[in-house]
Amino acid sequence: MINNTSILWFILSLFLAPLFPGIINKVKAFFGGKKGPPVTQLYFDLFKLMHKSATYSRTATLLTRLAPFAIFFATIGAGLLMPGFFNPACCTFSGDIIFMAYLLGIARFFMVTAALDRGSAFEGMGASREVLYSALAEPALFCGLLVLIYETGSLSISGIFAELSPGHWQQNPAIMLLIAVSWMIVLLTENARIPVDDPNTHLELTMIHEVMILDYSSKDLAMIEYAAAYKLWLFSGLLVGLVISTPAMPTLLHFPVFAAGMFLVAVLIGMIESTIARMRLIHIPKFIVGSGALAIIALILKIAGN
Amino acid sequence: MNTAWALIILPVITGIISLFIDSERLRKNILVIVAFVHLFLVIRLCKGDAGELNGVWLGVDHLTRIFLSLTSLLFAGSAIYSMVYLDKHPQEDGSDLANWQFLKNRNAIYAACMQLFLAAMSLAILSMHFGLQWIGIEATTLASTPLIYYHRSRRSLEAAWKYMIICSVGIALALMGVFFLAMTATHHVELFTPAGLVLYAGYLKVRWLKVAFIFVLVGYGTKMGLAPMHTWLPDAHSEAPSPVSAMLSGGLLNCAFLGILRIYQVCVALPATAAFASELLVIAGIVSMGVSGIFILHQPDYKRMLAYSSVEHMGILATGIGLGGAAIAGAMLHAICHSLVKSSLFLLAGNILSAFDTKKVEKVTGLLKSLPYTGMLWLAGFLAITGTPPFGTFISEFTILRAALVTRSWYIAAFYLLFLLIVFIGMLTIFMQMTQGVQSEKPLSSGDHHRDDHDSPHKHTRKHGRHHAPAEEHEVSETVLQLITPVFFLSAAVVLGFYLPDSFRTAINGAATLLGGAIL
Amino acid sequence: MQLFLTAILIIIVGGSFAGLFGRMRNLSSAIGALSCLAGCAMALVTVCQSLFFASDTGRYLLNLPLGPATLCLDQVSAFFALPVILLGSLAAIYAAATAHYDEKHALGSYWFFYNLLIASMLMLLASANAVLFLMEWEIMSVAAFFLITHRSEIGTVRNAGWRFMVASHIGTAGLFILFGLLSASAGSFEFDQFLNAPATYGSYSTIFFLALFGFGVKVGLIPLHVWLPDSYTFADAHVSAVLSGAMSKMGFYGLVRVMMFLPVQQASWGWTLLFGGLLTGVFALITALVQHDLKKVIAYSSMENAGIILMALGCAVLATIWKLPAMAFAALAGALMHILNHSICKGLLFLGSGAVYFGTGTRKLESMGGLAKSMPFTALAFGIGSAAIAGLPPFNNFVSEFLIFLAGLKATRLGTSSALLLSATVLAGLGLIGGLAAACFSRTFGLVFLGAPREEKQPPPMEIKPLVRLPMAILVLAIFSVALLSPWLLLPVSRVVAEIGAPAGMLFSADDLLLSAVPLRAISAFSLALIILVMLGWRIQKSRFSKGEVQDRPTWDCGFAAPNARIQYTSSSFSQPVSEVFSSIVRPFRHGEKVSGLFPQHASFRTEAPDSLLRYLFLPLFALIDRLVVPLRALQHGHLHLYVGYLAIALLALLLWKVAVI
Amino acid sequence: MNSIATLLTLSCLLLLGSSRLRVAIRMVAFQGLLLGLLQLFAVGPGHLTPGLVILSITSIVLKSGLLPWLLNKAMIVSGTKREIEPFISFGASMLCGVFLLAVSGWIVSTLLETDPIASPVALTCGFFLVFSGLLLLMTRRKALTQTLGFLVLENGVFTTGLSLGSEFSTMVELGILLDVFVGIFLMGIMLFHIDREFDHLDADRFNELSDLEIAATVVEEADE
Repeated sequence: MINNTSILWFILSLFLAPLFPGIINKVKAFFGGKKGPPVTQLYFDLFKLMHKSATYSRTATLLTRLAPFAIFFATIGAGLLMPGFFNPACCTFSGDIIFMAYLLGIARFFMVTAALDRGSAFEGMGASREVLYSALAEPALFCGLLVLIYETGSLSISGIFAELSPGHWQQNPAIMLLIAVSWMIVLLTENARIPVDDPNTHLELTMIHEVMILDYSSKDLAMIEYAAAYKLWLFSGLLVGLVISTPAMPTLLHFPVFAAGMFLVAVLIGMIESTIARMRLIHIPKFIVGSGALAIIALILKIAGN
Repeated sequence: MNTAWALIILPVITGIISLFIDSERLRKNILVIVAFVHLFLVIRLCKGDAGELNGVWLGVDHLTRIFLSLTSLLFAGSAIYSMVYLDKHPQEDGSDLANWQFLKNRNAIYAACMQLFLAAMSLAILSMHFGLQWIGIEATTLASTPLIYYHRSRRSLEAAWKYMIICSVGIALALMGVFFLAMTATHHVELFTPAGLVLYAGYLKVRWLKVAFIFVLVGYGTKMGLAPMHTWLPDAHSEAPSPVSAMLSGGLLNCAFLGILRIYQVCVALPATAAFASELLVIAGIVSMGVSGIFILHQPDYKRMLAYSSVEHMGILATGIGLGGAAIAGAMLHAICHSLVKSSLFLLAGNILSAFDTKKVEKVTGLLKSLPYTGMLWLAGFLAITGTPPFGTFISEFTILRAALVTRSWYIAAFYLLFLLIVFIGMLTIFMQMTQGVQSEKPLSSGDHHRDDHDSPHKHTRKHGRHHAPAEEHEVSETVLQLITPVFFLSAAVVLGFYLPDSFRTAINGAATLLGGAIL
Repeated sequence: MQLFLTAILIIIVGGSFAGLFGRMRNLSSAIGALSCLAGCAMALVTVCQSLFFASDTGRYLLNLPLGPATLCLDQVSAFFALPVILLGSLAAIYAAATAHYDEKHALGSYWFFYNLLIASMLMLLASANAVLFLMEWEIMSVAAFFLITHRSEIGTVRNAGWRFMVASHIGTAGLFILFGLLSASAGSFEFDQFLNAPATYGSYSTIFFLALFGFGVKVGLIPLHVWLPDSYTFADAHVSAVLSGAMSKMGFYGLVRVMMFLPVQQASWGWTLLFGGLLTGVFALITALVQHDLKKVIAYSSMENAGIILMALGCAVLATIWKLPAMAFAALAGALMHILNHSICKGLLFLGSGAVYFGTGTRKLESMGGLAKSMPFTALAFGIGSAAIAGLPPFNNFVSEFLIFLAGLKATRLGTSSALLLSATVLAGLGLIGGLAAACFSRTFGLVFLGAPREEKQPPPMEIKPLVRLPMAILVLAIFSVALLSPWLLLPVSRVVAEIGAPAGMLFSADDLLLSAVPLRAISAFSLALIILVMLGWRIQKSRFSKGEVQDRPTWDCGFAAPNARIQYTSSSFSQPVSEVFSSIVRPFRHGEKVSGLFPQHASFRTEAPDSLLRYLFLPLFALIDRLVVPLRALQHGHLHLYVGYLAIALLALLLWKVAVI
Repeated sequence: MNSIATLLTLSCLLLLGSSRLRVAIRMVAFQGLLLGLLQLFAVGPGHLTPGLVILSITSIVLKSGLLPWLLNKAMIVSGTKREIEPFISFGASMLCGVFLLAVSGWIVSTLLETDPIASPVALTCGFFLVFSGLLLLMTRRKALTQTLGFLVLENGVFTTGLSLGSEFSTMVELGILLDVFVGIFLMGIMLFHIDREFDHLDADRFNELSDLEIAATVVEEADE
């Protein structure tokens, strides 16, 4: 059903999303001993890009023009299903996280086909890696979700986060921790962060996510950049909802606590990116399947538990 | 009863007469006329009064109705076909055999022996007296041996010789069986016929009946082509001219099968021998299906493949009868369908042979393009012989399988299906290779006589009337006469698949009750 | 029911007339196509009557040799008739429209067998008698065999036809035993007698596993799938559309029908279906990802979707055992919807691949690319089809996959460990299958239509005629209509589900229906919003903001001196990561020379991955049988006296065995 | 009855041992003669019906007259005088003959436990003749000797028939006799053809028709 109070939070999340990469870069710069770009750098970029005119490759077809819109609106649609600021999501129904995952899937499908559309070697490379890694990552996400459903008994993500309480963490800390770690790895894979993919490398042969949007310009690039930032926001929202489970919190505290949680996640990602070097490509599938294994271990513990 | 005797004597007389007629055309016409007269008489006989006209010697009951009408129909079909076949192999003019060989002209022998063959088969089917039936079946062997040796080639001679020796030995053993059977009939029995013996079943000596059944099974089993005794069948059927092998497969095997059924009729009357006989029949059936499966896989010669498929189908019949219950009615239906389909397949093989002049499967490809009608019928025949639905064989094979399942004989059902599958795969490979693919070029049809590819030149060089005319490439067209019979038989098989006319149903059910089975 | 039978009659008669006029190509195509369309339309009337207005369509008696056979069209067969009618008619239009492309082959036999195939499928659905069912089943296989081997002068086509016929015959052997046992214990051949048949001849499990084996061959269950990729690849495009869209669904129809006969279900069935389906799906997708033939990829994907449907059926069986009506409803509705959705998408994809074949003359992914510019409509249709088949949201497959997910989620209600295992398999399995399917079809669509053409084609590919586009357009329409109207489609489907569940004692209350309907309403709303927004945004951007756009620059190539089409990612390179990860399953062949010398002249690299199960299981098995049979052939050695010896031995053996016993 | 049966068994043993065809044919003629007489004695001197007399005369005329003449003619035309090294040596076949006699004795004794018949000796002789006929057919090379073997087999069957006392009406007996005669007559004609075709009478060299050479062609996997 639709709960209209969350629409305000949803709009707020739309505005706050670009802030997230800014914080990560700021943390990385701090670790690197540099001043680094201002936190609101992405806003400036988006504003700049919106006013530029686009150039397209000769081999590009209609799909290249259509893809950014699909990516943008699909990701926003996924946001509608995501509970933010400890409020239920705009639209909740049983199995909505599956719909969210598949909405991100359609976004990825358009990203990959657009990459192949322009007929460049690098983009095909990025596309083939992207599809494989995301295919391997999905089972982990779902297994973690399954354990939570089993814990809380509700079938929709908002219900789960509402039911989650510190009690669950005390009862079986191991399971919750395993899920958190596996979801963290899924986050890093899906949003092309360091161990899997380096967002600000300039070596096309090594990129995965960035190379697919190599040929975009102006408004298309803006939309895709924003969608990427929003996707990062979604996954970190998932993580925050899982870790900070506070049913009895007064509504006043919702915003500050959630914002603090998101900040902490951003810092965590920044720290990971500055401390770990990027993994070799052949090890990445093992790394992702490893995260799946963590989730399955949590599942087995749960089965053995009851 | 006189129509029955007429059925037998008429072909004998016309056979002997046509031996001495010289004009080719007249002889062929006689052959066809006799065939249709015989068919008309048979239909009149079968339509006759419902009661069994069981005289001492000849009698008509449901079994005879089925097999006699079948044989007569097949003979009519192959008579029509042989009109065309004989044109393709004109008369040998004067051969330099030793003066012993007063019969010079092989087409004359062909026509005569075909009619004698028909007479012998009618005798074998109509006769109720076991001794008379033995004479009939022995006469069929004698009449069919010269037919197999029609082509006068080394291979056909070898085939005829083997056929002669093995079948005669088999039938001699069957005669011993008949004597033992006579031994079982104590003084009470006055009529030495199946009905007579069944009447006094209580008084029969069980032990001698079992021994008699063993000898008859081995004896007539040889003629019928059951497994260990089937060795003559592939050679005889592949070397004989096509109409003859059609008659052999369609008609002769059924007569031998009838021989076994007659004594099975007696065995079923006594519970002790019933189990004994059906167990033996089932074993023989399954073994022959297995043996035929082995030889059909990768068989290079398509006529031999058809012969082995006859062995397999005789195996199916034997299994059907052995299983009892509804399977017996299924076996009867299967006998009808098998004869129709197998004879049309052999006639089609004759068409292919006369067009491509080789029996090798890999030399004949793209049949659908070179001989479209024969190709289509050839495929339809394949579907029929492997028991795919639109044809009647599917109904009978399914009934037999169901009976095996009902009697909880799992192994038999398993082997039955396994061997059916192996034969299907073997035949599928062969038929696909022949009908599909690129059209293989037809050799220049020399047309003088059937030359098999590895047939060594005769010792005496044959004096040819004319030296080879400059080989002009004339397209061998498919004449209508060649195709009428297969088309008619195959369509009959399709009709049987969908609708069973009442006369057929009563005949099949009557035969099943005779043999102690349930109706369809 | 009379209307349905006259429809079938029209199709058959039309087919045979088309067969007669084989020489005149256009005439025979016209007769064949029109009769097929007319028949399908009339059949559709009856189907709609039974499906949407739930009116009983009566019974009809057919007099067969083994007793009268009843024909009746209940809800389940009506539902399964939908794909047959839809694809049958559209493929007929497609075939008639593309008849002129290939002059070599006479169309007479083609149309006869095509109409026979459609008619036998419709008859199969209507038959409520074991013998008639078996007859129609084999006629369907035979007709399909002749359609597959239509171009029989090519060696691989014959090979595919041979493998198809052997596999379907083995399957039918299983069905022979199945219906033999059922009719033995029920005493008659009628389906309604089978319902309450005692398990006297073989327990329910044997009957179930026989059905799974017999119908699994046609459906493409993992070890029995060997014939499927080749047959769909080497048949004509519209034929493989009908085969994969309609014929394989007959396998599911049979399986569902037999499961309706069995009053009590066992857990082992559910688990076999579930894990069999999962294995089939994953194996199919991994092999599909490394294939280089367009139609083979699509063929493997029909196997994958069969796997998903089997998983759904497995969930349904387990749900009935665990007495969870909500889960059973979601699973069965998901399975039925997936059957319908899959036939729509698969039909579209195969017709698209046919159009590509007519355009470029080849099926090799290595030599395609950049077709979107020359064939825009096909590109659009194929794009929508591939996105739909991958199960992505705005399209129809996602709806049914979501229902199956829902069934998996609802299993957690039970709380037992096996329930958790089930939902884990469903979630993880379907998740993996969804991901791999998206990968496989983005790759296929990208390689064929996008980028620059990898090989120059003479003559350059042109778009197909408008008449050929009609079936594809209708299918695209069907995709969107099912996707957006899914909550309302759930009503007829729920009636069918109720009918399936009835014998097993599953009663579905209104709120079970609601439990599935609510998410579907949300999903269709979201899909509609997504489509409208994307269209709107693109329209606005195109009209108002695109004044400075430039379209003449080459793609960013990192300053490479002479970029050409060959530097694009080919199918081998795209599938290299996957074949790396799953190399143990796929075992690809690697052909390619090493790069050598200071200034390497020429190097090439190609991977090839024929079906590993076929290569390592069936071919060695068949070779073994041949080797076993050869020594036995010495029996027929030609020596006469040994033949007489056989006779003597047989006689003595029987005498000694039996005489001693007497 | 018994004396004729023993004479028959002796002649058959001799036949098994003899290597020269001329002797063999004469032995078979002698057996035909004995068989005709046996028909007369089987019924006992009392009730000799005219039909029975005609039957025995015709069988004597055919079996010891016409057929041996035909076989002699065939032997002369084909020029084969002696049976050269059959598959088992003559001494060994004699031994086999004796063994077969023992086996038929055992079979007859087991069969006759419940219901005795007139002359068990004749029955054993019948079985023995059948088995030795089969032995001849299996072990000899020459087609001519195989025909002789078949003849011995026929005689064996007739003796069992007579010993069991199961006689049908004369018309049927005549029919059986006629069939057997025509059968052997046909074999004789075919002997001439074989001689003309193959210019030898070795039956074991007849093995052109066989299925040995079918190569196990594995269904090859050809991908285009």
